[in-house]
Amino acid sequence: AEELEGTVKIDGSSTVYPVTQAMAEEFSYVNPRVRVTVGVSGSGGGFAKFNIGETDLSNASREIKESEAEIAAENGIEFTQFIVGYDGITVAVNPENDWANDLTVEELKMIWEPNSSVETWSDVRAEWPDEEIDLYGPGADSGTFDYFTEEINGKSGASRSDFTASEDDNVLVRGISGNKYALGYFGYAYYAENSDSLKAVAVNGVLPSPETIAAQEYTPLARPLFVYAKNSAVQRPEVEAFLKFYFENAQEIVPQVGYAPLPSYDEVLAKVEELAN
Amino acid sequence: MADLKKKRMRTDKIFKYVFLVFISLGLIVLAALIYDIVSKGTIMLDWEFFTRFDSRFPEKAGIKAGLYGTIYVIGLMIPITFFVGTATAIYLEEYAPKNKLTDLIKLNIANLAGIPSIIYGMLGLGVFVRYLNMGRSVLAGALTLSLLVLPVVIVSAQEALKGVPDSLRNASYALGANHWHTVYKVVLPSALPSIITGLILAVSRAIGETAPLIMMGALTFVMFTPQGIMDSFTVMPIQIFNWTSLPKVEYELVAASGSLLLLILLFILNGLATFIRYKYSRK
Amino acid sequence: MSKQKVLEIKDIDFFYDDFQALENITMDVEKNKVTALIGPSGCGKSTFLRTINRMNDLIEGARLEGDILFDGESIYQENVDVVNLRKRIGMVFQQPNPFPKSIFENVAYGPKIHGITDKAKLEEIVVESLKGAALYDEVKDRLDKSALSLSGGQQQRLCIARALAVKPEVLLMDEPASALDPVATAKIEDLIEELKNNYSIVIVTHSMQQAARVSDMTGFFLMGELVEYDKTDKIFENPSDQRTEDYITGRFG
Amino acid sequence: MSKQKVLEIKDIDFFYDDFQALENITMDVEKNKVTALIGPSGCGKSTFLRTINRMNDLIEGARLEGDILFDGESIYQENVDVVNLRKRIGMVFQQPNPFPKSIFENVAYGPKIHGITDKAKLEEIVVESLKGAALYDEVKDRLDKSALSLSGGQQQRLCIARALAVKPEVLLMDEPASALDPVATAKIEDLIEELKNNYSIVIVTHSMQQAARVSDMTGFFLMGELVEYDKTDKIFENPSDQRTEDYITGRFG
Amino acid sequence: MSDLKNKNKKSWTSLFFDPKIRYMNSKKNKNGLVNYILLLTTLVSVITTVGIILILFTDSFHFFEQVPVLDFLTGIKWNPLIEPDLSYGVLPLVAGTMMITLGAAVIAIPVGLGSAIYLTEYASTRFSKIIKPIMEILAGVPTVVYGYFALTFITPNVLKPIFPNIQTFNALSASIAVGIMILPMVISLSEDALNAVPESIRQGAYAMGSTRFEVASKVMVPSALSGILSSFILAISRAIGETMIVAVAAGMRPQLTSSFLKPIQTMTGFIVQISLGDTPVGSLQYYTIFAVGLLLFLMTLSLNIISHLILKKYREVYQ
Ligand SMILES: Nc1ncnc2c1ncn2[C@@H]1O[C@H](COP(=O)(O)OP(=O)(O)OP(=O)(O)O)[C@@H](O)[C@H]1O
Ligand SMILES: Nc1ncnc2c1ncn2[C@@H]1O[C@H](COP(=O)(O)OP(=O)(O)OP(=O)(O)O)[C@@H](O)[C@H]1O
Ligand SMILES: [Mg+2]
Ligand SMILES: [Mg+2]
Ligand SMILES: O=P([O-])([O-])[O-]
Repeated sequence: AEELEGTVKIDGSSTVYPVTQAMAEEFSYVNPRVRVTVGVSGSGGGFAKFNIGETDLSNASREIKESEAEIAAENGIEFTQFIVGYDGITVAVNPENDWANDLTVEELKMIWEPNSSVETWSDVRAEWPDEEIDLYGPGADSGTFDYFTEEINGKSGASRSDFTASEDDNVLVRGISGNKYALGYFGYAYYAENSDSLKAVAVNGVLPSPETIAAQEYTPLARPLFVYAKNSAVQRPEVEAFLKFYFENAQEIVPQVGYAPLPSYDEVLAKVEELAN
Repeated sequence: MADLKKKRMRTDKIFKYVFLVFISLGLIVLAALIYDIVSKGTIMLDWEFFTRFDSRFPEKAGIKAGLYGTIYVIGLMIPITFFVGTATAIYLEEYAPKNKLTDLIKLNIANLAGIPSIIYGMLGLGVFVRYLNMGRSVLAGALTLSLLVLPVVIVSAQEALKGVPDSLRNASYALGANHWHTVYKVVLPSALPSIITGLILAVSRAIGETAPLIMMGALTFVMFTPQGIMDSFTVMPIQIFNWTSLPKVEYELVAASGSLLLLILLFILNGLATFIRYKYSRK
Repeated sequence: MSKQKVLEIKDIDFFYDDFQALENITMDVEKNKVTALIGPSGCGKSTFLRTINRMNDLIEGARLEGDILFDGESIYQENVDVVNLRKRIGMVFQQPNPFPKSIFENVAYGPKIHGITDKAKLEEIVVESLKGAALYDEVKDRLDKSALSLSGGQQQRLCIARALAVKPEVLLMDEPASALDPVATAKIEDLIEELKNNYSIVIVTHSMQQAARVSDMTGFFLMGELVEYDKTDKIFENPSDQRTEDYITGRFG
Repeated sequence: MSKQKVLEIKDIDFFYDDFQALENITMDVEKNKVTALIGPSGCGKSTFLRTINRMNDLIEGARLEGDILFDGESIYQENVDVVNLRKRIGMVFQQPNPFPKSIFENVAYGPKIHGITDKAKLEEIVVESLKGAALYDEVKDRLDKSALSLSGGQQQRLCIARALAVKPEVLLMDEPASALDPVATAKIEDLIEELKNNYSIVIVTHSMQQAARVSDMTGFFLMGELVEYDKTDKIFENPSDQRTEDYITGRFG
Repeated sequence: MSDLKNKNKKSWTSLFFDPKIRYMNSKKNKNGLVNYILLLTTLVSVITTVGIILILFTDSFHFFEQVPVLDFLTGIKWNPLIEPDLSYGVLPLVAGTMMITLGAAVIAIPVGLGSAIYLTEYASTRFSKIIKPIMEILAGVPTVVYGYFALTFITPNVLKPIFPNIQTFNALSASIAVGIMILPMVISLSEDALNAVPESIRQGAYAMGSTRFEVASKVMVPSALSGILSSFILAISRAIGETMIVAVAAGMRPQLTSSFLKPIQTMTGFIVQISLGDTPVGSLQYYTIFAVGLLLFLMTLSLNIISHLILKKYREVYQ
């Protein structure tokens, strides 16, 4: 058979990146002549490129915003949303932190809301240490940030601003593992890989784990992860092949990365098939 | 009087040791840096590291894409900077009149050498990627890096040309050579070793440049080597930077292997520059 | 037999910006003779020499008044081809200044830029010029070696060979032996003796002894003026000017 | 009247790595006399001069055998204080080398590093030294101007003044006038004549005339050897060595 | 009659080409084309400058349409991204840049100059010849590597024992790493400057009975001052512009603090943070990086120009 050729350009979320990267890697073993590039620029950054036609697929850890969809429409770009799996945004503290084992959504809101008055741990609960709380979170371009602020603070993108913000989740991991009084949040995969140097905090009494995430128990911070596809691109055989490959293997690879897969990807695959024709 | 003498001698001694400590400090840091990189970098390093693409498994991750990307970008950058840098230096040293305009151009080049590299990244993004529509290609990356190192190359080429004794120029003119002949056949060959040394040092800086390429958007996972200058690419420092931001801790070791490789490349280039310098500095 | 004039210097003044380095110089240079120029440091010998092949053109702010005729034609006309002039009037400098190329390439440089590309022809010229400069036997086995590997005296003879290779009519030499040891100096002086059969030579020297040894005519310069110009014997044995006499006998300099 | 020896050079050999630049030199330098050293280029005159104030110490791979006594004491002992030695044996170089500082600071440099801080005292020394170097009148109104603004001859006298300011006993001069024009040279020579009342002077010169004019004693060097050393008159009128005669009469050099 | 006399006749080419060249060219073979090719390549660097200025000014123009220049320059809170209370006071970033630069300079300048003096005045030439290329390796080490070295080595192994309450990301380790990075440049350029002082001046100083330290401090350094100062200035502008080290090690928290033990953010750190995220083209946030870039550009440019003017005064011309 004729070997498949072409280019698939992907960019976007750092949360979804590990999954897509794994797919790209596996795919390239099967189809060495198809050139798959995966960039990381956060969900927002990804959409920015996607909406002007620079990329074929866009990773996202939140749904596309209306304002973003409008830009896509202006540029004549039609797209389809696919769910890849589920993540649970994990609130983490330093392992030496022996007081904060669980937090309520209200407490999280108290900590993270705009103009929050929480400066020390004792501002959260009086019995906790009177030590300055050192906060870490994803940057404003990140879907994780958007989702977290939406669910916790009630408005996407609204947050206190005096925390260390980074698109690079390892910066957050490093920061939290280096300071006893730190607290931060990021995708579950980063916690799973660094569980030695981090301690996950239960939210409303539930600890994040693939099981609690898949079972929809870890609320409200469990969230779907997406890949957005440009419809016209899916018509290209290499993009179609890549997407098919993606969802045929998602069941296996998504958990490897540390996320929860969908129970079945048949529907998703059918949608790809439909778009391609 | 004798006291004073003693004091002078003592000051002399003290400063000798102070300076010695200073220079040792630099060397110790270098040693620590190399130790750090080598001890971490050799753990996962094997031959396949060079021949494999990146992977989601740290033990399978390789630097092939970055290595090729770096070679492509630098390979394209070298002729550009060599040509433009040398030609500019020749113009400034051998052709330009001594007037305000020339002074201004020289001042401008000196200033460019002090402009932060990230600003060149913004220039590359604005001009090459967006305006000239080259996309995030090898060509755009090479051009951006060329502009970045050009001032350094020009200045060192200027120094090299200044170092060519006038007696050689006079000898050529006295034989009835015209200006260009003199420059091309006499001045340039004499200055070439120094020009190349300067170029190599500039290249070794460009190899490690990360910020302007990130600015341009070259931060990408690729599973292929560039096939042409319009292809997308990644470079070694970006791969290193990327690895350090991945969830698995073992990637820190992979990153160290990458750093080690970069360091070795640097050693080779600097060795080459030193070799050329000493080989041709003997008169 | 009437003497042939190859150069006629006609009342030249020379200025570096405002500084007048030469004043009122008038002299004729005879064909196939060696003309020596002597005088204390800074008196303008080198400046004068460089006016003859217009090397002074290279100096900013330099200015000449008067005229120089070469073979009866002015060399300071608008339409004079300086490149060609320098081809016809060769020059050898104080410090040997071989190009950092091979011995062969050094000598072949001139012919090449003047359009000779034929390999055999080039080779012939190189060999001939090296022989002319009495260097051939010493270097014939290593023509492709760097010229910088030669000794000072050999380098200087190489520079002479290089100048000969473009077949000049006049050879200007600015203290060609001052950087050399006595043995090398003697060789250069012998060479000059030979060369004068085919070339007209003007030589600047700081050594009166050298002038006395090699030249037919001698000019004595002092502070930009040509004090006296005459047969060498006359200058050294019976100068007409008191200043010449003072200089010759070592009262200054 | 018995002559006082200020320096006794005892059978020295000098090497640059493997190259022997001086061989078997023995000579005495007399107090308050001018001793001239002549010889062709590269014969070792400068090398010899620098052994006297141990400037050769600065050259890597340089090595001396033999000994030099200054005021009866060896200067090549382990415990000799080189800094102090150089204070007592001043040096003036071929090329004027003023520091890029003001005229005043140039002359005051030596006294300052040797511990004089009193302003009035410093000023006194500077004026005195400039007068000693016959420069004072020319620069007295611009002592705070950069020394680089002076002419070559003035710069050289400034260097002499700088050397005088530390009150040396011996003054070494390495071709101090070779970069100067005749007028400036004459000034320096007059100055040497004056200085010898208070200093012992050793001067290297490439000009035999100059040696004849200024010196009491002359040494002739050839390829690292001291061929002849005698009263200047004797050397120039009736040398005992054939090589000296050849050199003096210009048979080479 | 002599055209040497008319040598300085004005023509437009004399603006770009030394009139001497005309005299060096034969009637037959002028190689005039070469002249223009060389001139054209020289334009590249001119165009680069123009390009930088154009890009920075046009895109920051959109920013300053919405944010008053004065607020930008004098505001003390930098929060351009996170709602609701966006604020665009650049001072925290400027302060962060200053801290890093100051810290780096405090390390690199004395150590660099001292090392250069050691190499020229104390060490054997062989030692210097070995050291110089080694220093050049230090200069070429990718800054990402320095960044991780600061983060994973300097902070935990060197600084933590001394300052137990130092934070993981802090200004100190980053400024040390930047200092180390610019050190070779200071050493190498200062050494060049010291070597450019004529040997005769150095010998003159020794002949006066100076100790080595006196030669170095009283004669060599003052004589080489302009070169030494320019090495400092180039190193400082490199420190101001350094990006990856601060992005990796200094933290990403724009705050006005005087403590080197806390995280900060620099101007370059901010720019690279945003470009890692790749904020949508056209948004105010996107233009923010150009405003910061413009300020950064103007800062380094004025540093260079001012120093150029000062250095002109110090420059000594030796014969
Ligand atoms: N390029 C120049 N610009 C200005 N003045 C110059 C230049 N070249 C030489 N001079 C001056 O012109 C005068 C004559 O110099 P010239 O080199 O012709 O002397 P010279 O007789 O060759 O001396 P020497 O024997 O030292 O070589 C000197 O006073 C010198 O300082
Ligand atoms: N630093 C050095 N290293 C090696 N050889 C040297 C060094 N300095 C001088 N020489 C050699 O030693 C010999 C004597 O040199 P020196 O400078 O003493 O000669 P000189 O008589 O002063 O000559 P000139 O009249 O040209 O100044 C020469 O052959 C020279 O090449
Ligand atoms: Mg001359
Ligand atoms: Mg000498
Ligand atoms: O990178 P994000 O998944 O947080 O958008």
